[in-house]
Amino acid sequence: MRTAVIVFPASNCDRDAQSALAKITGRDPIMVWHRETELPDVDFVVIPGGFSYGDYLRSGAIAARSEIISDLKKKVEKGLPVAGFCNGFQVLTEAGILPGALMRNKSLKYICKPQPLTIVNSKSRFTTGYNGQKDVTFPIAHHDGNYYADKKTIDRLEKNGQVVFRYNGNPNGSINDIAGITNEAGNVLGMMPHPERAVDPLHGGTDGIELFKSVLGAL
Amino acid sequence: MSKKIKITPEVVKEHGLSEGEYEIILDRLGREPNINELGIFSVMWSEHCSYKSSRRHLGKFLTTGKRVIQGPGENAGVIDIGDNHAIIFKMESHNHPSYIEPYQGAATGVGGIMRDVFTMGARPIANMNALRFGEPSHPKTKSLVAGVVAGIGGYGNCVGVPTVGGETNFHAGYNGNILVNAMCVGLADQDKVFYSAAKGAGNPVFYVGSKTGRDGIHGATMASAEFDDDSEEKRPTVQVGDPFTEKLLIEACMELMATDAIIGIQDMGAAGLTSSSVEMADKGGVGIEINLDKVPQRETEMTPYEMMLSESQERMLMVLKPGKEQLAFDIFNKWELDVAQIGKTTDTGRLVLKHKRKTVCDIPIAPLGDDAPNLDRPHVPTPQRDVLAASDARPPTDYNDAMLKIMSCPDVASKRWIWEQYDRHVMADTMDSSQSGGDAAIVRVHGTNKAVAITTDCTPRYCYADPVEGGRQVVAETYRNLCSVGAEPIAITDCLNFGNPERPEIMGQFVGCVEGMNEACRALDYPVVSGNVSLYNETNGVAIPPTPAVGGVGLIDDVEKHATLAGAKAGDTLVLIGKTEGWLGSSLYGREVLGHERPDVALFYAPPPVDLASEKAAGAYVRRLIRDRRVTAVHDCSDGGLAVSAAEMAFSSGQGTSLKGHGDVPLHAWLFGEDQGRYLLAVDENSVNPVISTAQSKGLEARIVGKVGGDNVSADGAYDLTLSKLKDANEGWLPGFMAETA
Amino acid sequence: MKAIVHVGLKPGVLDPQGRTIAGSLQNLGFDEVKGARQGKVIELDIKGDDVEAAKARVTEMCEKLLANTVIESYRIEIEA
Amino acid sequence: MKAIVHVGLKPGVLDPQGRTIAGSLQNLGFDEVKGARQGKVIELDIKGDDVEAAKARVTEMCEKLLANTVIESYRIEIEA
Ligand SMILES: Nc1ncnc2c1ncn2[C@@H]1O[C@H](COP(=O)(O)OP(=O)(O)O)[C@@H](O)[C@H]1O
Ligand SMILES: [Mg+2]
Repeated sequence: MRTAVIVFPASNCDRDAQSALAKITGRDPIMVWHRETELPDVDFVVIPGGFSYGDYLRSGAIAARSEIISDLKKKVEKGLPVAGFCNGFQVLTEAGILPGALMRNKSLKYICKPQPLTIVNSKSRFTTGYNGQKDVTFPIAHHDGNYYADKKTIDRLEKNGQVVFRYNGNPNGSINDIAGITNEAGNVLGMMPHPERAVDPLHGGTDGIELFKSVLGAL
Repeated sequence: MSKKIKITPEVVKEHGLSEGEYEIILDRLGREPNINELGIFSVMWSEHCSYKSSRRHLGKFLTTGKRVIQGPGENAGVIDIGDNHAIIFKMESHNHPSYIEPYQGAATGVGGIMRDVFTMGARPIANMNALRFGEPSHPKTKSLVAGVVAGIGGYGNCVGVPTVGGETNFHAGYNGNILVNAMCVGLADQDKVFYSAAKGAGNPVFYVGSKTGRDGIHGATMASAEFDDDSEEKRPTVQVGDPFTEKLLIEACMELMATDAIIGIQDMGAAGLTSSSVEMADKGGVGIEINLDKVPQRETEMTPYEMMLSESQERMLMVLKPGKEQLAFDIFNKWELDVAQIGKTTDTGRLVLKHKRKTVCDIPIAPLGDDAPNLDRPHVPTPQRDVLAASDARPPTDYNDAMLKIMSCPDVASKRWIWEQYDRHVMADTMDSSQSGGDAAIVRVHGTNKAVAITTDCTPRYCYADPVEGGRQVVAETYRNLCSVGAEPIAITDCLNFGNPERPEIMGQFVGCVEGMNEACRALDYPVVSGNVSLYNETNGVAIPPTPAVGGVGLIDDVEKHATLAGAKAGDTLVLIGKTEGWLGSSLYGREVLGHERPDVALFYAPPPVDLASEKAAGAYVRRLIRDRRVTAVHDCSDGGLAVSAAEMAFSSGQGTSLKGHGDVPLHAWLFGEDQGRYLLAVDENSVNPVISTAQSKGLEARIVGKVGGDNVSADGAYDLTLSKLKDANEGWLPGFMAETA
Repeated sequence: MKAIVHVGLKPGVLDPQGRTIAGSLQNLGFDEVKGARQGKVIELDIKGDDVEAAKARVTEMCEKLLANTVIESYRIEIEA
Repeated sequence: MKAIVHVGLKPGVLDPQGRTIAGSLQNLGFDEVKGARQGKVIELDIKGDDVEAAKARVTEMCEKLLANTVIESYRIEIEA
């Protein structure tokens, strides 16, 4: 099982993603620097959290315009599974790979805490491993996690089962408590919570393990 | 600017130099200095850079030990944690800038301390912050809290280093002068530790990071001069932090450090290019020549004076091995950072600056350090306070009210509102942080089974009442907090915040605290490896309470074997290690319930004494119990005594606690007394007897003081409150305060 | 040349910053404040002196990077 | 009435956002960009119609909340 993590300047959860993938696949992921023009041939790509380009201008905006993302777009169309956590989700929306936008938290404050979530769609390729389990807790740690999309988009996401995770107790003002969504084809997941920080009982719990097993196992 | 300014007595005075100091400059130069040279002497001899009031006292500290690789004198202290790993750490203040501009002041404080750590080759793995604000009712307090916390989070979160713990106090003594002390802990390989000495002549001097602007010129002298109400009006340019550049700087430096290109490296902190170049040359025993035209500049028309004194952030100076220039250019260009070769080391022992083809400074380097003033300021000890007998302190009229009051008073109230704004988990190794309310944060050494424990502590009200005893207590409390999680305490860093040292009573506080701290360090074999002094923390002649904040670092060999407060299980027995006499002098109970510190009452009693020998024995025993898995939870007894400790254990574990068995000690003094050297343990029923008997065999007092379980937090004959009600009071205060409208 | 780009949230998009600003102003006693919106301004220094050409290029910059057209609209001013 | 408050960093104050935006535009091929600065605009809806009075009040709002005058300067426009 080969995986990769795309690293932008100040993508600082790259190590979190690297540790999680190494732990679950038994093999270090390939760390891909944003200046590369082509992704290596892998089975799964993670866009990590962090503050790419300092979150300057808008979170994820500058990273989304990098060349590696152009290549990612092409491979996404061909069905490559991709997940963006936190800043990775912001990058995916800014790149237009996922709909909507992530705005400043309603409280205007950065928030870091364990966040209870509900798995809304247990059939997505990122959640099958949960076997119908509905409640999980993942850490959240973000300033701009307030999910917004226009009504038409939201209706479409809901109807298609693209809303995969909802907050149980909305921490940031997201519409419909949306915490994570997939694209229409279902091969791209974006979510603000950090499942990669929930793969170690001594760190953030173990609720995230099944997410990785689901997407990797389905391959 | 350089030639035209005449050096009049006024100009000398404006630079904070005394007549005597100026005489020395004239003598060492054999001529009048020009303005650049005067500026350089002025910042190098400022309190901030020269430690002129404190140096002779700091020299007494225990600074060596079997695990010390580098003590004070470098950018940060270095300790050996085995397996070729080194932990590098330091704490520093950013008090004055944070009062003027809380967000940027705090942010740049975090940035600065991280640079001190990664400049030595360590990747920062954890940040801590020790904060002191004015009383909540002061009109500035709320916005200062909001700004400082946002600034610390804004910087640390963006750089991607977890902020894992800290402490926060509120007291009228900080109304006009808050304290923002930041600590950073980094991890390096022992054979890849970098120092600042610029050894050898003819080596290239490199400047990397951000461009130089006119930021914070005179910042170093500002940090060394007392505030008056005008300072807010003068509004010195505060620096803006750029955490994104800092992150790139860390990565780029790490990449260069992996090669063998670097001879010496130093961040540009206070007094920027001046102190970094002078210190590097001085330590290396060389001279240095800089062409200022090569310095990357953000502004046009910058003068040599401005460039040398600028405190623009996110900049480093390094001396490389000849032939490694291109390698450095390539790495820093890759990270899109400014990089320039600005000069070279020389064998002249002089600092020579060129600007537009002219020599604008040519001075010997040695006097900048050797002749820096080293004052023996007069100091008088703080008068002894009376001891308050437990029987002379009245019990509360209503125990439930007293307990609620203490648990929700600003110093004890939960700081969740603060630490939820900090990313505590990034980097995948935070094993315990503020989140559990624990005594020390625990951060794993990446890829291993080892961990470091980190804590910061200070009890300013003890230090105010008795600086020597307070100094002992500060060090002992960090020691205890490390032992509480199962870590072997190794070494400390400190940040000594005091008022104006020119006043003998303030200097007396300083000298007293240092003496007490040093005594504790020696008794506990717990050396000081780095630190920082911040003086002149006063406004309009009112000094802050003496606040020698201490950051302690310890080692956990096997991270599976650590303790937190959260592990307590229903049915566990509560065992108290250490002797309880019911010491209420300088206690929170005295302040919050009896109103001792109210201006109209103003009663100050002797703080609890610390018995350093039993401190050491108790710590060793608790560590052993944790290692042998004899205890399910541990918490030390500090502010608010046993009652607060048991309540906090209840909050963290979600289990009620009930206390019982005060014996001969008056009930209120047993509950709220702040006798030192004590640990509250939750022990499985089957282990109670051995835990107690072994303690006794070691000469330690150990008693059963209650039980874990149920929905209430209670003490027999005193208070009985539901866990949820008490927790609401504890959790509610800070968010309520921050939400109140002005 | 200078190009000034004003970027604001589209009508209908909730503006948490603006709302908080209005609330804080009201709390400070500025009761006349009925609402607030926050936007940003990006000022660009640009080589050349062809205003029309610059406008076209800056429009491209907005579409490509400076504005997120899912939630934001923009307006460009060129100062020759 | 509408008050438009422009808040920008004072000259000489480091603008990391502006610098990063400029760099990113250059990387995207907009070589004509020499520099960028980022500021913000706060648009206020205000009761009343006395322009002078409003100006005075909005100045007070800027000093008290909207601008951080240690590092930022502001400019007010009132649209009646
Ligand atoms: N400014 C802060 N930043 C992060 N954590 C904090 C801060 N202030 C308090 N805390 C956390 O709150 C908890 C309680 O703090 P404190 O009462 O000072 O602990 P102790 O007395 O055991 O050292 C600790 O876990 C501490 O790390
Ligand atoms: Mg403690």
